[in-house]
Parts: sequence; C-alpha cells; structure tokens
Amino acid sequence: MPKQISMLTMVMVAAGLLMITGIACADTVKIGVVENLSGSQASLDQPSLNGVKLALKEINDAGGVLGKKVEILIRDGKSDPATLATVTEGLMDQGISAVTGLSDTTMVLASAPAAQRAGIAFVSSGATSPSLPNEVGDSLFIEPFGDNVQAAAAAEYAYNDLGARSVWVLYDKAMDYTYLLQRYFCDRFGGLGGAIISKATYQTGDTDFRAQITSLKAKTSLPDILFISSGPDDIGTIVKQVRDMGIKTPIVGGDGYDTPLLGKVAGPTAATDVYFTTHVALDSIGAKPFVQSYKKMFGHGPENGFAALGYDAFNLIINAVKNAGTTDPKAVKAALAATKGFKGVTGTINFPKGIRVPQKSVSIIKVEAGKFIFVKEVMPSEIPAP
Amino acid sequence: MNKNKHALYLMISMGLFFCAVYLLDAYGNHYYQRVSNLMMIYVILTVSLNLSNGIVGISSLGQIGFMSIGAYVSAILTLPPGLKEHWLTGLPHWMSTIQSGLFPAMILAGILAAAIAFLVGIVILRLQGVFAAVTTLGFLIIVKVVAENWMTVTRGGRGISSLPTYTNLWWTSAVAVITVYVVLRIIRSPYGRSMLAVREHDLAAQSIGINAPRIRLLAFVISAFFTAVAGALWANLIGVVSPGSFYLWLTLLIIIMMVVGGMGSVTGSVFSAIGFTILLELLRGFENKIAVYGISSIIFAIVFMLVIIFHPDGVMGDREFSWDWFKRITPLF
Amino acid sequence: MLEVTDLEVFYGNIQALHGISFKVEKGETVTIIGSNGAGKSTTLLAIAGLLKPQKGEIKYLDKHLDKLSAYQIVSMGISLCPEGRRIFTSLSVYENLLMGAVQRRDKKAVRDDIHWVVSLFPDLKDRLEQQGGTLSGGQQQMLAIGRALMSKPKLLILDEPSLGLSPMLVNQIFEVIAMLKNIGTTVLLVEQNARQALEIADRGYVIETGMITMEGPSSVLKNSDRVKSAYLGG
Amino acid sequence: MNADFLLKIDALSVSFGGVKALENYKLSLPPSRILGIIGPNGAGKTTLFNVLTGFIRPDSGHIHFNGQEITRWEPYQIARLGISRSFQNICLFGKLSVLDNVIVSCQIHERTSFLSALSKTRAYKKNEKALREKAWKLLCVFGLEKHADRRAMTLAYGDQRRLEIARALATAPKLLIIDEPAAGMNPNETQDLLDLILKLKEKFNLTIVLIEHNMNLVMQLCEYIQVLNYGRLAAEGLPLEIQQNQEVIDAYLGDTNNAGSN
Amino acid sequence: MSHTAYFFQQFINALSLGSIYALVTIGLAMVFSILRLINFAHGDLMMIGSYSILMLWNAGVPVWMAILAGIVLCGIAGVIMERVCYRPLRGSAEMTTLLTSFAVVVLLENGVTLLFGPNTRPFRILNFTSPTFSIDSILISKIDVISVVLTLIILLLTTLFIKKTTIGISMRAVADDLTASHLVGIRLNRVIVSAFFIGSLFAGVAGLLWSARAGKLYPLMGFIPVVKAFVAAVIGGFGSIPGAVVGGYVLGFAEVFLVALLPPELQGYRDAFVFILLIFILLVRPQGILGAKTMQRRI
Repeated sequence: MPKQISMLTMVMVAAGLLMITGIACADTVKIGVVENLSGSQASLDQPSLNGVKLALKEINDAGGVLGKKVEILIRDGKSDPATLATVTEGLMDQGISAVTGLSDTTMVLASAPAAQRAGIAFVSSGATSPSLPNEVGDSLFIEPFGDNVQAAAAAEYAYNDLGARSVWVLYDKAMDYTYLLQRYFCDRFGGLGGAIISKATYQTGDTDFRAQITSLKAKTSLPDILFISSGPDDIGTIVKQVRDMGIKTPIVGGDGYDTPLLGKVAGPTAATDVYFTTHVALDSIGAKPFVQSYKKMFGHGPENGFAALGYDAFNLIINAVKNAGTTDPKAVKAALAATKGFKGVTGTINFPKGIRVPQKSVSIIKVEAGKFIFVKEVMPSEIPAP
Repeated sequence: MNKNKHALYLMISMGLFFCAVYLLDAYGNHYYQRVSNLMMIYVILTVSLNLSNGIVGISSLGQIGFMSIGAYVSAILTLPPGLKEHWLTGLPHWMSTIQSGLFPAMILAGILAAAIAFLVGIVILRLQGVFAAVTTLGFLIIVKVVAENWMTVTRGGRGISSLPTYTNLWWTSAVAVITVYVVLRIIRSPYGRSMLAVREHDLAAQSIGINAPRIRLLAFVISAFFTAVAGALWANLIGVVSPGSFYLWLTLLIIIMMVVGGMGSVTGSVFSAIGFTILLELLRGFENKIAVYGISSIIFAIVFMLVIIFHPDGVMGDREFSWDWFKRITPLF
Repeated sequence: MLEVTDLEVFYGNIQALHGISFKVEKGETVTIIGSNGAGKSTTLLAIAGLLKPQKGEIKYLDKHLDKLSAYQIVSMGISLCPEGRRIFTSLSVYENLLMGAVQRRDKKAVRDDIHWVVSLFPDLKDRLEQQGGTLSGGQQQMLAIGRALMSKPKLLILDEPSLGLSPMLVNQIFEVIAMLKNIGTTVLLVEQNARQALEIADRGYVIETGMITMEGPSSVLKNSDRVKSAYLGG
Repeated sequence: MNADFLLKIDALSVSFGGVKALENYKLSLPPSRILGIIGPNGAGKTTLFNVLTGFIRPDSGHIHFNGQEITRWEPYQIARLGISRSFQNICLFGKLSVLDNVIVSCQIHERTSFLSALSKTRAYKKNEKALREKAWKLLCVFGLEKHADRRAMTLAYGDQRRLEIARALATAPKLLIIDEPAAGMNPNETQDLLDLILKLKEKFNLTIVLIEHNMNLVMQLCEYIQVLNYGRLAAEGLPLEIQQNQEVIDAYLGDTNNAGSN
Repeated sequence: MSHTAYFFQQFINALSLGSIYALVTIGLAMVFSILRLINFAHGDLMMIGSYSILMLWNAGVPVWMAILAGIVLCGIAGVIMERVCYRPLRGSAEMTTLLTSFAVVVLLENGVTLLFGPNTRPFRILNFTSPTFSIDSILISKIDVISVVLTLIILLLTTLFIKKTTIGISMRAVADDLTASHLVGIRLNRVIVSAFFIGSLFAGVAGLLWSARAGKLYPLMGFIPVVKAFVAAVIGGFGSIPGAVVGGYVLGFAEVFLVALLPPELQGYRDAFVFILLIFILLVRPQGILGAKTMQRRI
C-alpha cells in the first residue's frame, strides 16, 4: 500500500507542477537575471541578486522605465554549467530585453553563449576576466573593470607607494579569478622590477593555510609584501592565519577582499596593514546611499563587492533601455555598447567603441583594525594585455 | 509471428523518434533543443553507469571522472589551434596545430578513458562494496585535482572555453541509441550473462569458469568508454569545460537516475533519465514560481529517498521494457 | 510453558518449515533431533524472534511471542544459545558474560552470577580478561552457554551445543545440561548428536524437512529403528 | 603414477588463524568413482572442497588433477580444466532465469568475439542457439524444463538443489563435487536424488566426490568413503567397513561414555 | 627560522589539524562499526552544530551555554537523522544507505542554504587561534592545545565508555555479531540511537573547532571534512576508535607535510596524493593500520 501512495503522490506533485508552470504576461520591461543561488557559487551570486532586487525596487518606486514597470525573471543555475546553459536558454524566448548576473568567468562562459545566439545583451555583474567579452561575442558586456586593470593598479601601488621590491604569492588554484589576478599582478610587478620570491597555492574550500604560511616563514628573509589572491569567502581566514603565525608583512590583494568578512573573520588585530584594489569603497560617500538602502531592504549591509556590482549592472541595463527608448533587445544592446558616463556605485562606466570592458578607475583601500579606509583612486599607467 | 511484429514496432518507434529529432532540431526552440540534448547525454551516462554498477555490480561513484576525462580530451582536440597555442602550452606541437571534428574527438575521448579505466580498474576492482565506492569517489577527486592543477594542458581551474559547439540533437540522440543498443546486446550476449552471473554470485560464477575480475574490468572499461563519449558531447554542447563541472552534483544526479530506473534495467535507465530531466525542468518552473531557489534539489533528494524506501529496486527492478508489457498497459495498441 | 503450533516459515520463496508443532512443559528437558537443513535452527530463530513466521503461533506462558522483538522475548525469560556459538569474538570473556545479562539491572547479582557460571565452567576462570575470539572451540561453546545462562532464563534453548567438539568436551557440556536440568531449568535442546541428546532428555521430537515426523518419550525414540537409520544408515 | 588417478592430493594442510582446518590430507581417486566424505560438522569437509576448487589457498601440499598440478590456480581456471562443484548453501544466480543459469555455465568453453556479439553475425546466432539447446537438454535431464523461464530464486528448495547440480554439470566437468545435496530433503526426494546422481554418472562418465550427512545416501551411492574429523583423516574404506568401524561411530556420533548398543 | 624550528612548526600544524580530523573520524567510525553505514551527512552535522552555536550566541545566550547547547542540539539532530532517514532503510544494502546519505547531504545543505542564506558567516565565538606561547620561534596557539587535548580527552572518555558501560559494551557487541546481540536481548535501536547521539556530539565538537579555526562557517562546509574523515577512517582501520584517531593524525601529517615538502607547482596535487595513499593502504592492508584482521569468510 505505501508503494501505491508514494507513486500517487509523485504523480500528483508532477501534475501540480505542470499546472503552475504557466507563463505570466503583462506589459512590462523584462530583464533576465541568471545567478547561482544554490551550490558552491551561491555565496557570490546571492548578494549580486540582492543588488539587482534593490535596484529593481528603486526603479519601480520611481515609476519604472519608459512608463512601464520593470520585471525580473530570476533563474538559478545551481553552480552547474549545464543547468546554467539550460536556464539561460530558457530565458531567451520570454521577451526579455537583456540578461545580467553571475560572478565567475567559467559560469559566464557556459551561460552567455545562449544570449549571444539570441542576440540579447548579457551584462556580467561580477566576472572580471578582461578577455571574456571577446571569447563570447558582441552580446557580452562586463560591468566591473578587468582583472588586468586592478592587478596592475595593485602592483603599481605596492611598488611605488608601499616601496615593495619583493613579493610572496598565495592563490587559489581552483578559481579563474584568483589565478588571473595573481598572474597579471606578477606581470606588472615584475615589469616594474620587483621580485617574485615564490608562489604557493591552495584550493577553494581549504580552511587550513598554516602549512603554506609556515613555509613562507622558513624563507631566509621575508618579502616586502604578500600578494594573496583569494575569493571573498577565504580571505578572512587566510589573513587571520597569516597574522596568527606572527607575520606582520603588508598583504595586498584584489576586489575579492571587498567584504566585511575580512574584518569580521580575521578580527581587528589581524585585519591590519592589508591593502586591496576594488571598484569603490563601500564606506565612501558615494556608496553611502546604496549601503543604507541595502541595509534597509535586507537587514544587513552588503555581504561583498558583488552586491554593488549586481546593483550597478542592473541599473546599467535600465539606463540602456532608457537610452534606446524601446525594450527591443537589439536596440538595448546597441545602447549598452554606446554607454557613456554612466555613474554607478562602483564607478563611472564608459564602453569605448568595440570594447565591452569598462574603463574605470581603481580604488585602493587600506584596512586598519578591520576598518576599510579609502586611500586613493588610481588608473594604472601600464596594463598587461588580457 | 510475435517476433516480427516486435521488430516492426521497434522500427516504427525508432522512425517516430528520429522524426521527432528532425523536427526538434530543425524547428524547435533552443531551450527545448538544449533540454533534449542534455536528456540524451543523461541517457548515455545513466545507461553506461548501469552497465558497471547495475549489471555487473561494481559500486562505482567515480564514473563522472571518466566523463571529465572525455570532456577534456574532446575540448583539447576540438579547440581552435590559435587558442590552443595560446592557452595550452603543454601540448606537443603537432597537437596544437590540428583541430579535430566531433567524431574523432569523441572516439579518442572514449578510447583514452577506457584505457585509464583499464589501469584504474585493475587496482580498484579488487575492492568491494563501500570501499570500492569511496575509492572510486577518490578517483573522481583525483581527476578533478589533476584538471585543476595541470595548467599547461587543462588550463587549470579556469577551464577550456570557446569550444566549437558541434553537438546537436542528431549527435546526442544517435549516440544514445547506439549506447542503448550496444549495452542491450552485451547483456544478451555470453559476456552479459557472465556479467549478471558475477553480480548475482561472484564465487559461484568463478566456480563455473568465469574469470570474474576480467568480466568486471570489461564492464568497467566499456562503461568508461561511453561515459567519456557523453563527456565529449557535453563539452561541445556547453562550450566550456572546467574541473568543477564534473563533480558531485552530476555524480549524484546520474546515480539517482540509475537507482530510480532500476539497477540492472537498461530501459529503466532510459525512462528514468528522460523522466528525471523533465521532472527537473518542471521543478525549476515550480521553483521560479515560488521564488525559493534550491527547493528543487530538496524535492529531488526527497523523491529519491521515497523511492529507495518504498521501491528499493527502483521502478523497473532489473526487468526490461517489452512490447508485451507495453501492450498490456495500452490496450488500444 | 512453550507451545508452538503449526509453524510455517519461508525464506523468500522457499518454505523451510511446513507446520511444526511441539510443546515444552515447565521443568522438562525436551530435545529436537534431525539432520542438517531439516529446519531445527529455523524453528529456534522463530521462537527467539529473529524470524517472522508466516503462519502458526508461538505461545509462551500463555502469551503470544510472534509479534515481539528479540529483546522482549529475552526479557520474558527465554534464552537461546545459538548454533555455531556466536560469542562476541572481540569482547573479553567477562564482557561476553556481561552482555548475557544486558537487560538485568541488579549489578551485584550479575557479578555473583558470573562467578556461578565460572564455577560451572572452570576452564573460563583464568580467562575472564581474554578475548572471546582467542578461546578454543570448546571454551567458546562453554562461554556461549554461560552467556545464555546470564539472563537467568526460565527456558534455556540450546542449538547444537556439541557441534564440532571433541567427545570429552561433549561430555562436559552434557554434564552441565544435566546439572541445569537438576536445578529445575527448563531446557529445549536441539541436536544432531541424537543418542546423547535422547539420553538426557525427557521427551523428544524428530524433525525432517521442516516437519515433525516422530515424537515421544526419549526411551521410545532411543530404540526406534527409524531414528537409528536416519543417523547411521542401514 | 598420476595417470592412474584423476585426482591426487598429497599432504594438504590449511589453517585459519592458528586453527588447523585440514591437516596432512591425502587422496588418490581413480576416474569414474564416487567418493563420499563424511564427518561431523566443522571437520574440514567444506574447507577441502574450497581448496580443491581454488577458493582457499592451502598452506602446504599438492593437488594434481588429470596429470596437472593445480594447487594454486584460480577457481575459474580449475573450473575450465574440468572440476565443477555445487555449494553447501545454495549459490544460484538468483535473478537469472533457470535456463540462463545453465546457459552461462554451458558457455565456459566457448569463445565469442565481442564484435560478433554486437553485430549478431550468423555464426554467433547459431552458437547462441546451440547453447540454448544444450542447456535445455540438460534441464530436461533434471526435470527442470518446465521452470526454464522462472527466476532461479523463485524455485522450490529441492529444485534449487538440482539446478545447482545442473549448472555444475553444464561446464562438462570430469570431476563433479557435490556438497550436501540432500540437506533438507525428505526421504522421497533423497531417493530421487540418488537415482539422479547415478544416472548422471553413467550418462556423463563422471567422477564424483560427495559430502553428505545422510547416511542412507552415502552408503548406497559411494564406492569408497573417507571420514574426516578435526581436519584429519579418521578412517577410509569401503562403505561396509566404515559402517562397522567403532572409531567412526564414535567420531560421528560423539558417543563415548554411553558406548552404544549398536 | 631554523630547519628544526621549521620542522617542529609544521609538526604542530599537523598535530592540530590531525586532531580535528580524528574527532570527526571517531564519530563516523562509531556509526559505521554498528550500522555499516558511511554517513556522508556526518559533515553536515558539524555544520548544524556550528550554526546552532552561532545562532544561540547571536540570540544572546552566554558563550559556554551556547556551545554546550549547540553540541547537544547537534546530537539530537543526529538522532533525528537516524530516525527519519536511516531507520526505514535498516537492513538494506550498504550501497543503498550510502547513496541515501548523499541525498541527506543534498537535503541538509540546500535546506540550510534556504534557511540561513548561502553566505559565509564569521565565527569568532572563541578566538582561540591567537598564539599563546612560542618556543624558539615555534608558535603554538590555544586552538592547537585545545584540539589536541580535547581529542585525547574524548578518545579517553570514548574508550572508557565502550569498555566500561553496558551501552558501550553493547555497541561493541552489536558491531561484532548482530544476530547474537539480538539473542542476548540487546535493544538494537537503543544502541544505534546512542551511537548516533554520541557520534553527533563529537561532530558538534569538531564543528566548533573547525569553525573556530577557520573563523567562519557556511552551508557547504561539511563535505570536505567528511571525505577526509573517511580517508582517515580507512587508514586507521574502519570501525576501530583508536584506529580513527591514528588515521586522523596520519592524514593531518600527510596533508601538512605534502604541502611543506612538495615544490609549489605540485602542492595543488595534495588531495590526489592523499587519495593515492588511501588506495595504496586499502590494497596493501585492507584492514587499516589498527584494524583487526578478520578472517574472510568467502563462502
């Protein structure tokens, strides 16, 4: 008997699901949002989605765009490329004007080709590989600066301002972002005449870095700085363990550090003398309204830099819709490509002709006792080729 | 005679199937094409997993490792030479100047994976039950670690992208049909009987002259071959391979499809892979509707647990689909 | 005391017992004899609650045992010393005996009973800390019986206690059974060793292919030609 | 010297963790005989069978079969050479059909190429058909043909026992080893079994080694008997001698102090 | 830093890491020895423990209370897991329960993600990790001392428990011979529930240490420790409690010294080497370092 009941329940669940899956239609501006809301990438993409939701609320509260309300169609990619490709494909005939989302290059590479084929613009909110748009085609835009820009900025700041001449590198071997970032950094730092004394690696998910740090300690002389290329979830732990092992050397890194976790996980004593490049300082004056609205809507501040990027990417699309004066995806794409002087939380975005990576300046942030202090905004003098 | 009639039914259904493939490929929208492609790839994966886990009874959790190998081999072979020279500096020169089509890539992927399965199998197949399960899981992890670290050949954690998307519905459905045909033929051949005997009673099988380790290895190798071919199709469908793509989620998905379909039932695996692909899409619609993301995975896990509790042998057990049975449930036919 | 009526047990599709009926009265020693595969152990496992019979009933002191779990049956005072000893090989002799009394709460009395068991089987005396698996076959059998006694059973069931033992040890085991009988323990003894079992028992049953084919007082069975032929051929 | 004997075993010893399961066991078995091995449970009979068929490696000793030393061969090699066995606790391929249980055993000496199986060549089909027929015939000998399509695990107990022997015979062995075939059978079934074994011996020109507790069966069937006790040969001889051997009676019945009236 | 100091520092690192592995492994091995179940959801029990502690602490419960309550909650979660997910499958094939435990992992990880969000959260309840003392530039932090001491205490208590208490001896009896345990009247469910409860308590403690060491927790944190614990369990000899501890330390040392000794470009292969070690051990000494050699019953 339980057999029959279980089978019956399953059939009913399936039938119920079938009925629910109708398509709601209304005269709205539709934007697709593809994010990994479950699985290993969720901690990057969930804040990005929150940013999108905040932007959406602000736009609709202000009356929408082109006189219409804006609607988002959210899809979960489950951190699985095949699922991601499928759900993106599923969005393409839903009457959307553009797609945004995703924080990781590999994920964008699985998802964006569907948009490319359909001729719909895809604005990646968080992937920072500068070669990405060329790998996919004219439909792909990235919202943040390229890793080469921020890595060069970090290298120049370390060499010129911190006076560093040698560096020890630790990076996550399982991530595209962390690999590229350290590679560009080493390119530029080496180009300036700095020495890379050695590199160590770890894998996403590791929680113990003491073996690597101890081998650094065993070096005859400590380097001037440590360049640690890491994602937002790991950096707090790494900084904590570096400092716990008694190494006071300045630590330099990229926009993965842009998360309160750095201060909270590592603690104020450890999170000191750390420098990183990012899009905008979240406690800067320009970002204040965003941070406050975010807090109001979600009950806590932005989890990491991806929140602001998601927010900006969505506004960038709406801006393009406004400029195009239509919801037609082709026109929106053209308008996106012609974006000039769009002011977002994470900086001013211009897409130079034919280049779909924005030229933005890079903010340098210094961390002291867990607090983020804006140092300066730089534009690197020389940028490694993507 | 019944037999001729069945052959006729089979031909008609095959004809209908390929008509559907033609229509979908030529006129269907991309979403349905993509779902159908994945469905066919899941059919290949589930059926070949069933050969090693269901038919011959190896407790392998590492088959997706072979899929990963297949996907990488195909990616390396089909990547345009310009990118290859730029990205994969560890390749021998002759390899970075050629670009292969999908078919040779698929075959080579299968052969290489089969060769690795042979070596791995010699070592791992000496273990049984949960130990085999976890060692094969270890193999999966080793494959992932190698893919993440062998920068000059696999491009590390970044994965290989910009692959030509050769794979279409014709390829996936044809390979799926071939896989099902081959596995069914194997089961009904002397090899297959030996495999079943080994699964049913290893020692008794040896006592009647079956070289059990060799039979197990054979199934493992064939299974790895088709799994790798599926990986090659996957790579040229999605267009990017990365180490994390071939890991636990896919492993679990395929195993659940196999168990629910019935360990030992090839047609059960086919139906189950098709059913679950559709179920997953439906669940996704449901998930988007109620905007609770992740609920589909939870429902998926619960469905699996219910089946395993109330139907431990899966829906089909180890029986195969037969036309007589079909006739009984569809009196109109 | 124990009454089994029309018991049928299947293993999958194979019927192992085809309606077994027998009874054991209080204070009696009853033996069931039969060859390998006749269904003796199956019957006992069903009584102990490890197999669920498809048909028939098992009554003990006028209560039905069929629906009870194994531990409840033990708590009612039935103790089965299984075939092949099945002592806990990785536990010490002392711990094995302790496990026999796992349901008893009277710690002190348990300790006394361990001394009593050791006095029954002096071989175990110096080996209380030794691992069960390192004992010899005979010692293991004594331990198994001792363990079964530790729950203070009203009904002790012994499944082939003489299996694989040397004649001297077999005698020793049977002496203990006789002693238990004398102090009033009800014993159900299942044996292949027909003659000796009949020697000690009050009544006996012969089981063949899952059926009771003969029953009666031991003295009658002992002299039955059929019993002889089943065991010696000819 | 080996030529005279189908099976010759010398000084065979096996022990498990210090316990001697078999000690200095010897056997010289000429072809076309039925040998019975008796002894109390745990005397080492099944261990002997397992050593003989390669499932257990002996500590020392030699086994020659048909002029070849097979002491450390793998079980499947020994089976292919011509020793086949049935198991004490039935070990059928439960989910396979009765016919398939036999076919899988028949195919032992066949060599099918993988490709011919995939492409269903004419020769392959013919071969398959021949296998089926051979297996069917064998089932008929055992009276199991009416159950041919049933799963082996659904058979009645006695049928399962017979199927095991049928499967063992399907490898066309020279030596057949049967472990307690009559366990759990009633006298009628046992009689049928006896007739069957005799018939098989004639029909297939077999040499048979038998472990059995049922004395009727052993005494009627066997031409020679060995008695094992504690892993050692306690006695051997013709059935009549064994039956009257007091030592055997004692060992087997464990009856010493009440020295029996028999 | 001298060579000796370097070696000893890595030694301390390994000892400390190995202790946590040992803790996770004890719980895993305890359940395995009784049920023959490899509970892949054991790592998620760690996660549940850490989350409970954090949530209680955030709710204003005093820190030690939060820790104790969190660990107990973890134990209860383990019992519920057994009751709901594993008991209906009692008696199924080992593979079935193994796969079910995978499904439980999916269930718990996605469930917790839904409840608390996917984000990493800081876990600074006991800021143990700051170095307390140093000997010749070798740093030893509180957490190193606590991990090692706690592991040894738990090993000692567990050993006493399974040697001296009735329920402990019952556990060994059940692991040894299930049928005989039924026959002497051991209440199997009670033993299994106790094993799950105690194993889950250890998972709670391990979760606390793991999170404290990393300073963070997140819904997917459980999988890596449980896979490592499995490796450790096999190395030590599955089912044996001292074996679990030895296996944990061997794994800790292997991981730390692989990173320490391998050239940087091979460091990434660490997990591959660890699994090759596992396969090697399984082939050469299937019963593990401390596992008892059981006589293989082949027929």
